[in-house]
Amino acid sequence: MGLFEDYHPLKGKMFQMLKPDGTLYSEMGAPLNDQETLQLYQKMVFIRLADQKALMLQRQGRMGTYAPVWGQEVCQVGSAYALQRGDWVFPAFRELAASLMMGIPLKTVYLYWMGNEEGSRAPEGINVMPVSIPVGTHPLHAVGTAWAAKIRGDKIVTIAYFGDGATSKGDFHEAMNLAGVFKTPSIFFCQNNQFAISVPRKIQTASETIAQKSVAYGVDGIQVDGNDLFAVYTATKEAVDKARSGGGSTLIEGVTYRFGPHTTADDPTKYRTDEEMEPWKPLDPLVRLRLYLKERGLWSDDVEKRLTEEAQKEIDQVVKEAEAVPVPEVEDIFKYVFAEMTPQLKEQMEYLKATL
Amino acid sequence: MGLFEDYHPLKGKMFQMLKPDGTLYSEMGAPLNDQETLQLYQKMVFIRLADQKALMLQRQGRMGTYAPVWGQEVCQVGSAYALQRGDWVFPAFRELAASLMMGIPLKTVYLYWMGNEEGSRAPEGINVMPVSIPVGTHPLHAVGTAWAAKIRGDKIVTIAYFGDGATSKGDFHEAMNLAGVFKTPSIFFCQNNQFAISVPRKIQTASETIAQKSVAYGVDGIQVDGNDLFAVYTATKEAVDKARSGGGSTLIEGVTYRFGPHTTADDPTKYRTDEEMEPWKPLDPLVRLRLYLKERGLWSDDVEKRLTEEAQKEIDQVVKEAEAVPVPEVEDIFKYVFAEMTPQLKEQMEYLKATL
Amino acid sequence: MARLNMVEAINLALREEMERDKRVVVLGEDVGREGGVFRVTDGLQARFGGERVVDTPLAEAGIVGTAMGMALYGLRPIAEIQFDGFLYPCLDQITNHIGRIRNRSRGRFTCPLVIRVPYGGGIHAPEHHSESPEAILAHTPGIKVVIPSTPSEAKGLLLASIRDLDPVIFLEPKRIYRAIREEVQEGAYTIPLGKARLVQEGRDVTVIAWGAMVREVLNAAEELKGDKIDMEIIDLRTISPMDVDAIITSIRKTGRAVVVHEAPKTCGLGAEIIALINEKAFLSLQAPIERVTGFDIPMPLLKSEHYYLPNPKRVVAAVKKVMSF
Amino acid sequence: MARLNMVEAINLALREEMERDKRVVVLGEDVGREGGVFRVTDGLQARFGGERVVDTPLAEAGIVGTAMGMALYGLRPIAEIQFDGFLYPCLDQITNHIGRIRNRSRGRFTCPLVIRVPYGGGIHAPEHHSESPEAILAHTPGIKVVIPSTPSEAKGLLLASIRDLDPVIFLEPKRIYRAIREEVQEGAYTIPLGKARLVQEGRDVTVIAWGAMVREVLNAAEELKGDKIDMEIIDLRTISPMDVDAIITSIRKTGRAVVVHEAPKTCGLGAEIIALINEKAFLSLQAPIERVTGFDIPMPLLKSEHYYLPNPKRVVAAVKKVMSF
Ligand SMILES: Cc1ncc(C[n+]2csc(CCOP(=O)(O)OP(=O)(O)O)c2C)c(N)n1
Ligand SMILES: Cc1ncc(C[n+]2csc(CCOP(=O)(O)OP(=O)(O)O)c2C)c(N)n1
Ligand SMILES: [Mg+2]
Ligand SMILES: [Mg+2]
Repeated sequence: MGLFEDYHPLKGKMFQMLKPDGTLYSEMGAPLNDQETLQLYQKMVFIRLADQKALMLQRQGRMGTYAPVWGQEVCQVGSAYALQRGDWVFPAFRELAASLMMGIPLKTVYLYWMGNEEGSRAPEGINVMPVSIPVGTHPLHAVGTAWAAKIRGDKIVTIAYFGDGATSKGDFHEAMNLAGVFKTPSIFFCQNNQFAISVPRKIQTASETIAQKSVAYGVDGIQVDGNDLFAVYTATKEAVDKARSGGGSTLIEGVTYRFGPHTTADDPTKYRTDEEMEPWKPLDPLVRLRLYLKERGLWSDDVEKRLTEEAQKEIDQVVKEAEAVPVPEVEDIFKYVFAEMTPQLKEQMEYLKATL
Repeated sequence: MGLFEDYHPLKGKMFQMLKPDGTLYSEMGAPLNDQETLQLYQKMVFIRLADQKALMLQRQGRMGTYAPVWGQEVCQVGSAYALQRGDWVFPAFRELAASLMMGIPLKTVYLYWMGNEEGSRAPEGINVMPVSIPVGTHPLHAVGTAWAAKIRGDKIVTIAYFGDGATSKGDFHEAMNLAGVFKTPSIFFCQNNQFAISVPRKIQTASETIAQKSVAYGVDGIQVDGNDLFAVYTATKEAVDKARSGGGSTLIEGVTYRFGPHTTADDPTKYRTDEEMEPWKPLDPLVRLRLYLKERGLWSDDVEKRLTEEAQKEIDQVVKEAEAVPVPEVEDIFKYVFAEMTPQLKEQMEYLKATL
Repeated sequence: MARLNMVEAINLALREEMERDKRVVVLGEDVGREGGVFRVTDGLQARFGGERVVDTPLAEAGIVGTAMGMALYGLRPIAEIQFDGFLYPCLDQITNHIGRIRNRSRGRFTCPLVIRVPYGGGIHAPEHHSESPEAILAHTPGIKVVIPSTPSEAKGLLLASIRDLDPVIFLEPKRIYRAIREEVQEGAYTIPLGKARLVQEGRDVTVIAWGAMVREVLNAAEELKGDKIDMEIIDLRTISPMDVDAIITSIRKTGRAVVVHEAPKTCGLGAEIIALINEKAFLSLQAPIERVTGFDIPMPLLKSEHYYLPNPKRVVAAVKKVMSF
Repeated sequence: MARLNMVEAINLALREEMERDKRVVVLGEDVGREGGVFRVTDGLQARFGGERVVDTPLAEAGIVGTAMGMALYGLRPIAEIQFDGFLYPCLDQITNHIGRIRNRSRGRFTCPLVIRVPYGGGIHAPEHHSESPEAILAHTPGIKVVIPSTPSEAKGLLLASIRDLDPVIFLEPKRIYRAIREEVQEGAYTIPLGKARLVQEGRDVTVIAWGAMVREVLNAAEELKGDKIDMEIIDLRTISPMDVDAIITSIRKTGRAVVVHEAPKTCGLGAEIIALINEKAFLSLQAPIERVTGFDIPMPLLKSEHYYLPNPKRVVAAVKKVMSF
């Protein structure tokens, strides 16, 4: 298929399938059937509530700084849904949705933001890397892992999630360029949420789109409506299939909007007004999907109520479990630094125990 | 003028004015008059001889590792000629020609490669920065200086020279992006000489041209025939005028070829064959200019002989002077580290003097 | 004279110096409209405009590399790196360019600039937001490294740093950004770089610290009051170049020392201080010098941060150990 | 058993290990067709193909960052950084990612890899080609740092590094790349990381060095022969983690020490060694420990390189000073 030619970033077209009113742009129909779509909607309801819960826990002093996904759920759910189990995910720090989609337990995510390293331990077999705080540095790892898989002859793909701000970093550039040269099966998913903390997208780069940065690397690029589940899914699926069959990398720019603060440490009123946000509100990715599902008779207030209640119950249970996890032991901060503890670390550990 | 639109890098056209046979592509004529052209040719004869001299001095153990400009003279002479006196030049390490053009004495250049820091001291009023060995790191300085001038309201421009290899570095990306956002009066001149030591251009990046990397930054870009004096001069002049009048940055890719080794420490037979070089030989930038000048009655074997003799004499004199410069004093390695020597450095200097 | 915390004191210093010296510009991520994630540059963009207080793209090497270019041209850039953990991408520019340009050009080109970095742990920040890379910087030729320990110190040291003819890395201990409030003089005053501060005179043992650790040491001194140990406390203020004289003079008097820092122990600045004392006051030493430091591990996440950080209890233990040798 | 120089010994180690272990891949600038600028990887691409011996674009952070990704997946990448001065752009990846991933993921993800770097001065190389950044690395948690001092040591240490479960930075003293030739065993043998080598036994003074400095110390010992000073020489081999026992055992015997390194003095590894001796063998010390090091200045260009580098003369002076205290 010629999706990446049809929507070559320099043609100035954003790829869309689902209109804000919940109807489809084309007669070709939806790429997902009703059951899948409803299931993903359910996931998103859960994610949004889990996200809000984290914000609340932080405000109550029960969690550290947290970076909410609010508004970007479709970018992550739609793209992660295009992946397979053995594929590798390299998140930045706002990837609650992608992580849950890949099978990371919510409890693990919460533990991380509560300040426990156990929250960076993915279950065996789930290849979701820990949060990467240093912006723009982890796409290199995604390229390396994809490259290794290619050398080994394994048909897996990797995906790195990052923001518009990350594209300004040198490491992003080196990663894209290496991916281009070695045709690694890696996908660069940029969630352009219009801000890097307070810095608006247009101060981040003079490039008209993020997608067109792919031109610098001889890599395919596409700009998609990041609040449109079908478009995100379709573009990512295309990129995944291409990567898996040896066609190399793709840069996907999902155009979206961060509804919440940058993190719980941030006060967005310092740099954006309510009016600025106004046009984005009706574009809420959940609203759009709800309208679509309603049109197809799959959504009602009752359905919403049931999904919400079920999710809320599960989340409350997870919070309980996460909060029951004890504070790490003294040993824990020493014993994972090397495969085998060095004499220095043993000595330092004994000293710490003696002076606690 | 619409040079940067006409030759937008995605149109796949390289900008050329002077054919390899010394005739002009267009009826519009040459951008430089006969006197200027002859004068620049004379410079290039000098540069080529000074370059060869350095290679020889190194072989004789009279100079350290040296990176010859051989084959790239026009990229540097043509672009530097488009600059004005107060403009700032940020060279990489192969910029003998650009440095001499801007008024750096040959003796200074030789001193640098002979291993004396005096060779990095530009004469007052000549804003040519020292050689920058760490590849791709200095375009940032060019952007910063241009930005400062813009803030001050001074109408100067800066130019950074670098190679095709440098474009893979993160710092190059950050520099281009910052230049795009802040519309700094800075010119990025990439001498695509087809190699980064042994690594050929097509392994360096999957981007079809270097020039098209400008698209990622919302900056103008153009690919020029780097062995064509008139094209290099014209494109750079255009970029300089634009920058000076507030129009921001330009990425210029000069397509050229390194005739010599990477440096005197390099053995190019390891990675390229004579056959590979063959098609480039008739494209020697000096040959082309010679043919042009001959056609216009300005060149003859006699002229060449005279220019060569004059240059050789001057160069021999410079070598003598450079070799007469004494080895730096002990103080010299300590006294320029800070504006004022720290107690630590004073102590270390005394210690060194006592143990010499 | 107002009672200010360190954030306010630094903000005041920046404001006053920008008024005074048109060459001073501030650049960094979120320093403008947002006023910095710690509000250190609050109000500066509104006052001095977007050309002198610049929100940059997210590119740390880019920020300090362009700052160097600005300084070459004669401006006095003050670059902010948002957190300590994001200083690492700048080390190439700092080591290979900023710290060298004066020397390599024999003084022809210089780059006086300041890189401000909120630094260190203790505020339960996320991963990579609590690092102490000062020893790396102190090992790097051609740059100065300054770390203030109180608001009024911060102002005087920052002004001296901005006016210095050489590049200065100014590490701001974020743990005491708002924890200490004190009288801060208005108007320009500078505290000379390279000079330590005698925080407290004493005769029994010298405790050497800087930044947020000075407060921990003072708290330890409080706890030790009953023990009749007469502690001398030195705040280094500038860790590069270090005030060796102040350290040696004190050791000659006390014969005992404890060094306190947050950075990992091995190859931390504590080692250098011990080496200097070994070289210059060997015969005065009456006990091995103790180090109270972070451990040779990555800074833990917030639940385990307290394990890592030096605290008064550990300082007390070290002082007692040194005294009872 | 062939007589090899260090370049050949490392090349042999790489070749043998690539034969043995299909997971091993080599990547870096010019490592393939060119065989490396020092010819260390000569012939490997011809033997193992372009997929296992990869010429990369010019991007140091990219090389080590992708190497980390490869290691996560189970390969054993060996990345080459062409010269010491170009390691700085990698420090972010090394510090913030490579040295942490095991710890932060509680062992779930690991990245055993080797970063090879030709290192140090003494070959009249251009600017930025003669740096000694080892102390920065020794200060960085989660990585090991190995520096060989002879060809056969280089082979055994490199094999141990490749097989180690943690990331190793392998610094190759370019000054002795071809200066020493010795018998090097064929086939696999490993020298355990973290263990020093007793180069020469002695009773009067312990001289501690690593890499190219070991040879300088041996030359100093030669010069000192007439003086009847019985020097013990320790080659650290692994500077992180350090073999503290070996150092302390020796100091307990000799009571005197000299540390020799090429890196700038302040906050160099010498300081850490002195601090460790202060902590663990204070009462054995009979004289201040001397440091023979580079200076706190940028490495000079070739005409002045001899001023900078420690040499036998300086080592002799330090030993005599320590002995006459
Ligand atoms: C290298 C680095 N610099 C600065 C920061 C501080 N910081 C955290 S997130 C952020 C903005 C990131 O913007 P973007 O990449 O668009 O991601 P978003 O937060 O919008 O999801 C900044 C500056 C960081 N974490 N890493
Ligand atoms: C950051 C860095 N990495 C590696 C090197 C070693 N090195 C010197 S020149 C060079 C190739 C540069 O290629 P290019 O940018 O095309 O410039 P050219 O030499 O062709 O003029 C390399 C790898 C270096 N000087 N700096
Ligand atoms: Mg963003
Ligand atoms: Mg090149």
